[in-house]
Amino acid sequence: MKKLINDPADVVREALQGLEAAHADLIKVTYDPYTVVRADAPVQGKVALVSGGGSGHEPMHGGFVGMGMLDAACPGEVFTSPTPDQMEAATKAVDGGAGVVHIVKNYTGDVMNFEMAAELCRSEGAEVEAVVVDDDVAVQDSLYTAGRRGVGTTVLLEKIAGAAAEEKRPLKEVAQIARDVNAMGRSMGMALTSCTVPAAGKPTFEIGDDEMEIGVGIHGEPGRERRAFAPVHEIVEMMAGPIVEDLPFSKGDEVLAFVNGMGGTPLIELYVVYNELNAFLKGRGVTISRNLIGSYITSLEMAGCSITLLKLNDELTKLWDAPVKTAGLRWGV
Amino acid sequence: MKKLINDPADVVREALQGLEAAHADLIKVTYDPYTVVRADAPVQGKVALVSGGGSGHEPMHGGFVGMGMLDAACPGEVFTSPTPDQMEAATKAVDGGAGVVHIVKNYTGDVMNFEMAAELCRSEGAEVEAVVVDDDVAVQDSLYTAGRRGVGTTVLLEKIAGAAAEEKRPLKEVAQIARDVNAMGRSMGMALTSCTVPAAGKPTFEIGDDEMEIGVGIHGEPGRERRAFAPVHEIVEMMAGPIVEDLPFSKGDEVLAFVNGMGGTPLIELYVVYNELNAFLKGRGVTISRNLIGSYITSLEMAGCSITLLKLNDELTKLWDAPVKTAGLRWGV
Amino acid sequence: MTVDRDDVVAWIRAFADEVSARKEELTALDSAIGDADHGINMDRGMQAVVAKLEGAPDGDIGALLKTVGMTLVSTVGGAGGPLYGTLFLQLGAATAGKQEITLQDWTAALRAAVQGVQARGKAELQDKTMIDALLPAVDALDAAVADEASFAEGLKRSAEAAHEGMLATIPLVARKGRASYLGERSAGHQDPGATSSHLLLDLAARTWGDA
Amino acid sequence: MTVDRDDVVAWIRAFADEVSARKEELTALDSAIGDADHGINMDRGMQAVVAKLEGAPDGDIGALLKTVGMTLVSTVGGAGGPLYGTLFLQLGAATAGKQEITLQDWTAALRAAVQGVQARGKAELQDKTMIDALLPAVDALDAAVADEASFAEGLKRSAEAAHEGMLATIPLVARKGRASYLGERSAGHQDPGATSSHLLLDLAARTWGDA
Ligand SMILES: Nc1ncnc2c1ncn2[C@@H]1O[C@H](COP(=O)(O)OP(=O)(O)O)[C@@H](O)[C@H]1O
Ligand SMILES: Nc1ncnc2c1ncn2[C@@H]1O[C@H](COP(=O)(O)OP(=O)(O)O)[C@@H](O)[C@H]1O
Ligand SMILES: [Mg+2]
Ligand SMILES: [Mg+2]
Ligand SMILES: [Mg+2]
Ligand SMILES: [Mg+2]
Repeated sequence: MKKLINDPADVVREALQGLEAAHADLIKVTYDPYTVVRADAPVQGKVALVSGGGSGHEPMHGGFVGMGMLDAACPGEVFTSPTPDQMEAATKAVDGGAGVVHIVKNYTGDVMNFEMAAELCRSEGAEVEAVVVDDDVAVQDSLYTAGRRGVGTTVLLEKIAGAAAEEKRPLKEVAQIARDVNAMGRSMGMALTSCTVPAAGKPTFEIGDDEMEIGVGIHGEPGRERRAFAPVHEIVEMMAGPIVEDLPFSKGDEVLAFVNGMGGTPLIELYVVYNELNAFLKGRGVTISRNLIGSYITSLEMAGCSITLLKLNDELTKLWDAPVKTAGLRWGV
Repeated sequence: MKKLINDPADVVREALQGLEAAHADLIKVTYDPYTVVRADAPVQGKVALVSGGGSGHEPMHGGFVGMGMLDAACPGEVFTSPTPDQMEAATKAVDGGAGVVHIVKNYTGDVMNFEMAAELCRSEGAEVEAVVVDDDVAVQDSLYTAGRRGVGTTVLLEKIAGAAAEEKRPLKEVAQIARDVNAMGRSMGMALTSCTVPAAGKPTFEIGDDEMEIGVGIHGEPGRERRAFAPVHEIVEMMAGPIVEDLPFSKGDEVLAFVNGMGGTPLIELYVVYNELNAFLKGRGVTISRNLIGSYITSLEMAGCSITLLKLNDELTKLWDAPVKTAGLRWGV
Repeated sequence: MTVDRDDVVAWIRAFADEVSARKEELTALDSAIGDADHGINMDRGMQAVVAKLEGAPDGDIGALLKTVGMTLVSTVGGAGGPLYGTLFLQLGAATAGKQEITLQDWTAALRAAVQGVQARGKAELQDKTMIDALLPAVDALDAAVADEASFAEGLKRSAEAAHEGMLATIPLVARKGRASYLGERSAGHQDPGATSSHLLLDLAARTWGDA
Repeated sequence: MTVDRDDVVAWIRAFADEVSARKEELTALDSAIGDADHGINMDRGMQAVVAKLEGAPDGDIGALLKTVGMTLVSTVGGAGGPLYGTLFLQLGAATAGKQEITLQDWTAALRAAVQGVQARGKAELQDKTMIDALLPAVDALDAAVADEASFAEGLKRSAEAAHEGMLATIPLVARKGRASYLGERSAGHQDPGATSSHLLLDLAARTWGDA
């Protein structure tokens, strides 16, 4: 395992120290327990957004803390959901009296830890709404299972709900907007290579030089199927096809297209993917009216990409365009 | 070779088509010859900045075209400097009557092609100033050679000179500011893995699971030395040491620290690198007053990083902070 | 024959040691159908528990087990944290104030604890989770109590039941947890959580074997 | 004995074919001390040249070579583009208006062309560049002219000189181009540009051998 790290046990802490040193204007970091909190928190009278999850997905979530997006993030160990005490501390630190939204990616661990945290916070009088993100169409017959995973839509949801909160909208409304984004967003990922969890020291899965994993999760969880490597033209069809079928898009729809890199794939390839996706959607009469291209929800150094499509309406578009100032996303200010 | 591409021969064109489709608000793209031009070009009365180089370094340079940075970029084939006709077309497209600065990374090919282009443009009456970037301290006894390579400082130079041009400063002054940035900036890179040129189909160099390349170039050129893989703490010393020695920093100096990913290295590792760099500089009484962390000048999918330090003064800091609106760098607007 | 606080501490330590020793094995199982961290997470948590036990003031068994649960909740993370945390918190609640426990106490406590884990995780038998190791073990304990078997005998039977339950997860298609994302592809792999749960009960049998 | 326009076209095509055939080889040499694209660049350029020649109106040798140079400048890129572009542009200037050329013409033209390459690239002998293959070849041609050798004989000697010059680059430490960044580490590798330049002159000898 070759990584730019010291002791694998220290990766998360040292990365947080780097984040703190680099962005003191945006965030504060606590180390026991780990939290990344907006520098000006709590913002009185504003609904606060708290998210969190395992580390290894940077810039998500710590890089999304700041004006117009998250109020706090709870980084867990690599690929391991954070613990209730982190979420409780973060919730207390950002609660500005208007309530707190917990943004939870749908993984058993994340859901259970956030549940325990919400129980704790409520028992101490905090108003907490939990929103679960489950947008991964790679997971099939999710009826009898833990359901779909939360992936790319999370980034878009945190930006859009963050803008709504910044407008001082009430708790129920912010939570509803977040749920709308989840309802309108679908994602699918793929991997060319595995990632290596630092503490594990070896690749999470084996994959041949002529293979790819379609429907992979952001933790290197095996996906829908192992297939022979193919040109990106076909790969985009394998990903975008199930997405548009799952959330029936109709001619004339406007979408936000998010082409995400998994961590080891360079931008030049993501633009080639975007070019194919653009052609694919044109062919179905769907217009991309907003886009995001880059590595925003990563899986350590995994090579691959994911595609997220979010069906837009004027409200969501306006909130997407609103100013945001975080380490990972920044515009309008 | 597993990449998200179709035919290797089409990578550059398809990536440009993706860039054009995604950022029509910022740029225009021409395909014969390849140029990426600011959407509102030519800006009358403003000095125009034209850069260019081989592709495979995205977002550099096409991703830096826009308000406050470049007026045009000339993308060559992967790792191959562009040709004079591209530079001539770009120069003509952006010349707003106040002159044009050619920003040239110091590689024999880039220098000679830009020279031929400048000769052509001048012969047709354009006012062209060429600025050569040569900041790579990995290249030693550069006296009798082609000199040092142009690497990380290029990104900072394009941002800062772009801000100066946006202020409508005269040609000579913009060119001088660009040269000042080059004089005050130093870089060094390292690689954990090789990159693979699509058309070549196999890795540019072999490297063992326990080895790293210190001083590597952004085209996978072998660097100063092949060493045993080490903890990032030592790696940062190997890179930052030569940099601070080369451009004597003195106690109390303020620098812009740029930690760059080579394309295959995820953000979490770059923050660990930044944390080490911050400690290294603190130890020498040097203060990081600005920073940039991310993959901005890449080497395809190579894993590794580079460190660039730019000695700041009030003028350079002010220009760095000025608004910029490009696909790759965006703030203040 | 009963188990006292020192026996419980010995059992916790033995589990911590075994988890350290089998860290790679548990993580390998998790990398096949999960995210390659179960061994790492449980080890981090149990090491924290052992550290906590050092300074812990003497008290009853319930207080001790509650401390274990709290520590796991705040150090393990993932699914394992809330689940094992809940398991120990419930064991603690069921043994509150006790200085020593009988086979009946242990059976009732484990029953309550496993119900707590199910309340938290919503898993049923055959969902390919730790429940598949835990539930059969509780049933085996009930049977042992009915047979008026010795504590040692009851522990032995529960460990065997957990072992069978663990092996029985191999052919199953997961319906809960990360493995469920794999659908059919989760079949043919032993569940990591069922494996660590079997270890826990097996060590109870081995540590308290002469109880 | 002279070389006419058709002979020149044949030579250009032969070079294009050889570059295609040796593309990997040239690129491999460049990956050792450069950036792994010399073969790819030269092949892209020469294919463009061949395509250009199809439609090219008949004209004199100078016009033909000028077209080749212009095409290379706008399609090869890198260092190879301006250098080979300049080489052919200068060959064209020196043979402007000619329908056929003698050994003397060729010698004078190549001398001027190599000087043009040096003016553009500032490389001297022993800098480990294409100059190390080109300059000795020109000197060999001069000697052949002095000896009143045949065109064929002159071409043979220049190709041999280029071959020796190419091999002589192996031990050299590069002082120009990308390879110079390697310092000492550039020694022990044959220079890709010198290799393609040798090919160019070797094919002149082979194609015009019976001139
Ligand atoms: N809903 C659930 N109920 C009971 N046990 C579960 C549930 N979900 C997962 N598990 C158990 O947790 C184990 C995985 O634990 P761990 O790897 O630590 O958490 P994570 O899956 O979050 O990485 C699985 O092997 C399974 O036995
Ligand atoms: N200054 C120079 N003068 C003459 N030839 C040079 C010079 N610099 C480089 N070369 C030649 O160019 C060759 C490399 O060409 P190529 O790989 O196409 O360009 P690049 O180095 O830009 O990738 C080298 O092998 C060398 O022979
Ligand atoms: Mg996990
Ligand atoms: Mg090149
Ligand atoms: Mg796991
Ligand atoms: Mg080259």
